[in-house]
Amino acid sequence: MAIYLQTLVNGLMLGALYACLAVGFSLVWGVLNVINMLHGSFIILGGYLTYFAWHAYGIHPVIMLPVVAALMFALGFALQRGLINKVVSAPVLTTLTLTFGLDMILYNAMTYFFTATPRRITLDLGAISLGPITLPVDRLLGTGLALLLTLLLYAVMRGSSIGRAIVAVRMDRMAAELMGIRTDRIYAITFGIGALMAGAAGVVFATIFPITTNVTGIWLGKAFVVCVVGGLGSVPGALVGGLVLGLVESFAGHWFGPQQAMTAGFLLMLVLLLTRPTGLVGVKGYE
Amino acid sequence: MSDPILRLEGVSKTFGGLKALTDVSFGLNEGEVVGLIGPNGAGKTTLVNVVTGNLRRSSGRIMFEGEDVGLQKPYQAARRGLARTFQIVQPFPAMTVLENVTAGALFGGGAASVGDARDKARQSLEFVGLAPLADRPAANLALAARKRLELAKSLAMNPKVLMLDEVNAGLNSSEIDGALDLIRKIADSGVTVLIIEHLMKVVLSLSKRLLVLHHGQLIADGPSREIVSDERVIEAYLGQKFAARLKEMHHG
Amino acid sequence: MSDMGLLRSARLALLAGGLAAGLLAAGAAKAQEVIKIGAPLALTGGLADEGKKQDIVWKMWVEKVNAAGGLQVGDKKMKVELIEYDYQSEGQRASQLAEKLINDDKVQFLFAPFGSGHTKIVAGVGERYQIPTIACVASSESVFDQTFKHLFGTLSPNGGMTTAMVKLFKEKYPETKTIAVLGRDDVFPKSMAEGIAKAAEAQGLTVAYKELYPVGTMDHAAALSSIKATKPDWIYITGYTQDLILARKQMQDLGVTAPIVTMVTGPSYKEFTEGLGKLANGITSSSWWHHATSYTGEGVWPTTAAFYEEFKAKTGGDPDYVHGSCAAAGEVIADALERTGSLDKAKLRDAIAATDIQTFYGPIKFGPNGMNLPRELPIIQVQDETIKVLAPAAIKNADMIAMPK
Amino acid sequence: MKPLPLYASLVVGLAILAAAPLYGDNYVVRTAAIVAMYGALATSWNFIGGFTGYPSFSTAAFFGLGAYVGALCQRSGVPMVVAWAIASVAVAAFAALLGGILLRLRGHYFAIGSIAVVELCRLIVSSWSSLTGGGDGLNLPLVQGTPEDLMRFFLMVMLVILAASLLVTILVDRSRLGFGLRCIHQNEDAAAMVGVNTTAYKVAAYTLSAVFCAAAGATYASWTGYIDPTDSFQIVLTVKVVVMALLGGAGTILGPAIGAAAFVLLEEVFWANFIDWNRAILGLVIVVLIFFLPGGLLSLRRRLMPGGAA
Repeated sequence: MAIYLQTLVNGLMLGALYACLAVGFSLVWGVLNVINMLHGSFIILGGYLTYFAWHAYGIHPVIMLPVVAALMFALGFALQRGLINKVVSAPVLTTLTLTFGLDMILYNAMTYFFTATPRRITLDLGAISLGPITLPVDRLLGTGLALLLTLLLYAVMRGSSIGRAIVAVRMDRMAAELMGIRTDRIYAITFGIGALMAGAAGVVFATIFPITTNVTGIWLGKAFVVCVVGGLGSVPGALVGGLVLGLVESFAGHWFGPQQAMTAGFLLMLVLLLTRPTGLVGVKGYE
Repeated sequence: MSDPILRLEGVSKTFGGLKALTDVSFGLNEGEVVGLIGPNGAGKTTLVNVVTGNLRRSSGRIMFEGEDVGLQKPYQAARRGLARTFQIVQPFPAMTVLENVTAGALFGGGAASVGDARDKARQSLEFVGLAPLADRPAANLALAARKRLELAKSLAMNPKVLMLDEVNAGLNSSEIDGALDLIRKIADSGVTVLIIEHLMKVVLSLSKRLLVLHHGQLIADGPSREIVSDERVIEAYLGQKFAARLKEMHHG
Repeated sequence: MSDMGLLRSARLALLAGGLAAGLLAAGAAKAQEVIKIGAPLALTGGLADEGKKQDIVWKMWVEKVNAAGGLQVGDKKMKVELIEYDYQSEGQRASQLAEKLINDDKVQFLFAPFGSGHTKIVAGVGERYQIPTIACVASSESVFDQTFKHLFGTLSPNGGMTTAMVKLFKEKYPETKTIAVLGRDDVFPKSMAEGIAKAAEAQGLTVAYKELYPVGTMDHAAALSSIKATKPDWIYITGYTQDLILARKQMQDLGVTAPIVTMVTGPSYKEFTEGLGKLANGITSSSWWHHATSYTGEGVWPTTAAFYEEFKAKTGGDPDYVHGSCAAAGEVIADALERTGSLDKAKLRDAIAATDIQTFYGPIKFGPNGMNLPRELPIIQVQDETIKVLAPAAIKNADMIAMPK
Repeated sequence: MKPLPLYASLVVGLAILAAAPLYGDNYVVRTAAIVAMYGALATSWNFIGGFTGYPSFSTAAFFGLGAYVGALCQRSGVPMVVAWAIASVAVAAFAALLGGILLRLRGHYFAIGSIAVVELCRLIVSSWSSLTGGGDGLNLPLVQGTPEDLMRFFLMVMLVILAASLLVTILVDRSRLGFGLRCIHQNEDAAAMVGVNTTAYKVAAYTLSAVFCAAAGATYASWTGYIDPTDSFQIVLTVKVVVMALLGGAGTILGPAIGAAAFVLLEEVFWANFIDWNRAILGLVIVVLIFFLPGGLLSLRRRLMPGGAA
């Protein structure tokens, strides 16, 4: 019994991290209709910034969080404003290829300057034991932070005027324009928020996972799966998708061995794609 | 009188719990021109969609030339000779006008080769008067011409039954007159035509028989002149209060 | 619909002509007056760190050889030229570049890249052209069972790593009864995982858990929780550095531990200890070479210490087995040239096959399959964040300790 | 349509590649073979991506499966050429089945589904070790012969695959199928309304996009003599092929093959000259291409000669 409880907890903690890494990707996809292939590299870039600040200057990751968030927002905003916006209404292939090309540049630059050596922030805060269950403190904090960030984004989406404008653009671009919303600006802000969330996820990840350019593709893949499982463009969708993926991987890994864990995740995604393309949380609007 | 070419028997369509069509039955005889009217949201377009397989009927039978076609896919409807136009025109924007119509002749009209289809397409374009624009990209056409293109495309498919969904919407009155002439010409060539309209005037000038749809139910089916004075129809169109007032006026 | 025109044809012809001209120019051969060694390297991509290690020591070796006037071939000295291309950690690219090195650059020898899989690919090309290929970072016997006549490996078979390790650990901790094995599904890590399970069973241990995880796994919680439930006496995990760092961290997180924890080849790399800090303490591993050894022999570095000093001076860090093995690969070529005294392909191949030399890296003598003969390989452990050697006795500098709680 | 210049450029292009052994050494011949291989992959993708307008990213799945099916056949004693044929047919059947399911999706969702197929194939092949050797990969019998003969042989095989894919492209372009696919590309609902059996047509295009990839994959496996899951099912390969097709001009007949040639040559140049930054430079080329040449290389002509296009 204890092992199932532990597997459940493992899955939930992993799932929260997945939700955090995917929510920005989901937002950009849902609002801009752009599949952002840069997302994985954004996460790792956030991780590197945190690592080097900690390693070279001893700055605590929690302090770096707002700094990284601001920098990544600026980067995302500029990229969208300067480049992606010019083709934002082009077919999938064009935007996807463009972000893929940009990713090649960012990836190359990161490997050049930071090398592929895996980096890690060795906070190592230990673990709490709750009866038979073990809860790693940094993963727990990461989970909490991930949930907090995700909920914060949710609150911004619902409560602020910018959030409402983003929702309006997502629902109907034309109508939003008629209402006087400057969609270009909203697009750039949304892309900025997407990059911000990726960077924030990178800060959280830097204390938990090895940070290296080798894994950008893996995180991007997870973001895809989470989005399709949960449903595009919504914070609750990413949250549900992340948790479900975390649980599926955790239990499949326990029952069928680690070799099948990732296969199970992708199978789940394919099945959902075919049976429920709107995802588990099939909301039409962005709330 | 021979069997109707298209017959609906107790056709219903529900979306979730919402009833869009309830127990609709009627028949179209070969060569007939029939109008289908009803207020917005009455289910006219749904009806056409169900007949052409764009939507699957929930119950009932749809008989075309003696065959139950209730489960057909849109492309099968097209090949059988059940053609339609859309309320919002659906051209292949990057293709030329000629190519658009060629598509109709090739796939729906069963032309033997692309070459044959192109010849057939030229005839259709001639017929609707679009021949001079044959090499223009479809995306560049004005609305009236695009509507004509839809007609030419449908005609190239050798339709037996042609369903025209609001072909006149958005046209000015001289354009409407031109379209009406064209529809008359089509009807004269022996094609069975079902005209979906909410402009009463247009329907009356073309068809001797009218079907009236209201809240998904067929509330009237008969000769045009009788239908327009039918109380239920007037009620459906103008609402109860107005209908009552109208009645008072007639009696008073 | 297809809009074809003369201009298009012309453009195509131009393009293809450009293709032809470009390749012709690239293909122009240079005069042969130096010894050329070709190396397809992963300087970018997933294996970049490993590729750069090869790059550093090869350049060190070439520089030193040329400073001394070159390599002795017959009665004259010939300079050495190392030609490297980045294959970006992509197998397809590796074989293409091996071909380019042979055809364009006319190299007489190939150095194979890091890893058993890519070594196989490059060795296949070398075999076809009968170019001797020296593999310095491939130890899976499956690489050498292809009956290739031109492939030689400076690492000893990894089979030698498992049996000796089980023996040593049983000696130190006789109460060791069960082992849990988690391996990466990739040529070398997989063969080590399979190998240790077999060796452990053969010596009376029970294999309580044995699974492989696919390339790209970023969470080991499920596997580790399952391992924890079996309460093994020994946990053995294989993978690349990033996998192992993650696994060790998650073991700590989930309270998974055992008296013995082995990670292959983690501690052989300084990146592993750097990434883990004190979490690395107590972890044991195998390696093919350690700078604490004191071999003497021929070549530009007469002793292990000489190599170590120079490497340290140059890079500031400690060399690991990749550095040692790759630097020694150069000596194999030097020795063969000296004995042959000519650049004859077939003679060189036979001379390499007959190699029997002593180097700073240890003895090199190839078995019938082309692999360096088995020898006693170091078993190492991280103690106080530095690498200590537990065996063989000759270079032992510390006693084995249990995993810290 | 002006078939003559089309045929002329096609023949000239293939001839220049085929003549590589006459003017270049093995490395040149090899590059020519790689050009032919990528040409075939891009031309294959053109059926579903160019004609039909479905953003498919399944190329690497078909390539990898072809390699594995071919390798497994050869290992069980099937002669090499027969193994290639079996691989092509088997993967085509797989694509037809898969297409029936996957092609119900449109746009982004189809793109994701088709990428997921690549990753799933990799994971399944990798975990099914009893059949595929898992992460150890598979060795194939080395083809006997001098390197020169072998290289020429594989160049010719790749050229045959490229020529076949181009020939089928020309046939499809002129046929009812090609017309129908273009209709689907422009407006799928309208295509169905004029009588195009959209499902069957899309499955046909998807299958065509698989068959030549499988043939190329199986040939490639025999050529290198060793395959493993990571190198066989590469997302990078999938995206690269799409970029090649876009570079040359998606939906045209020769565009994808020309794009492949240009891309492979650019790659060569960057690799040779900018070791540290070649990936970034390639990325930059893609970005520039998207902004300045959205219609591909073949659209240059229209740009250079306004009104001169026919």
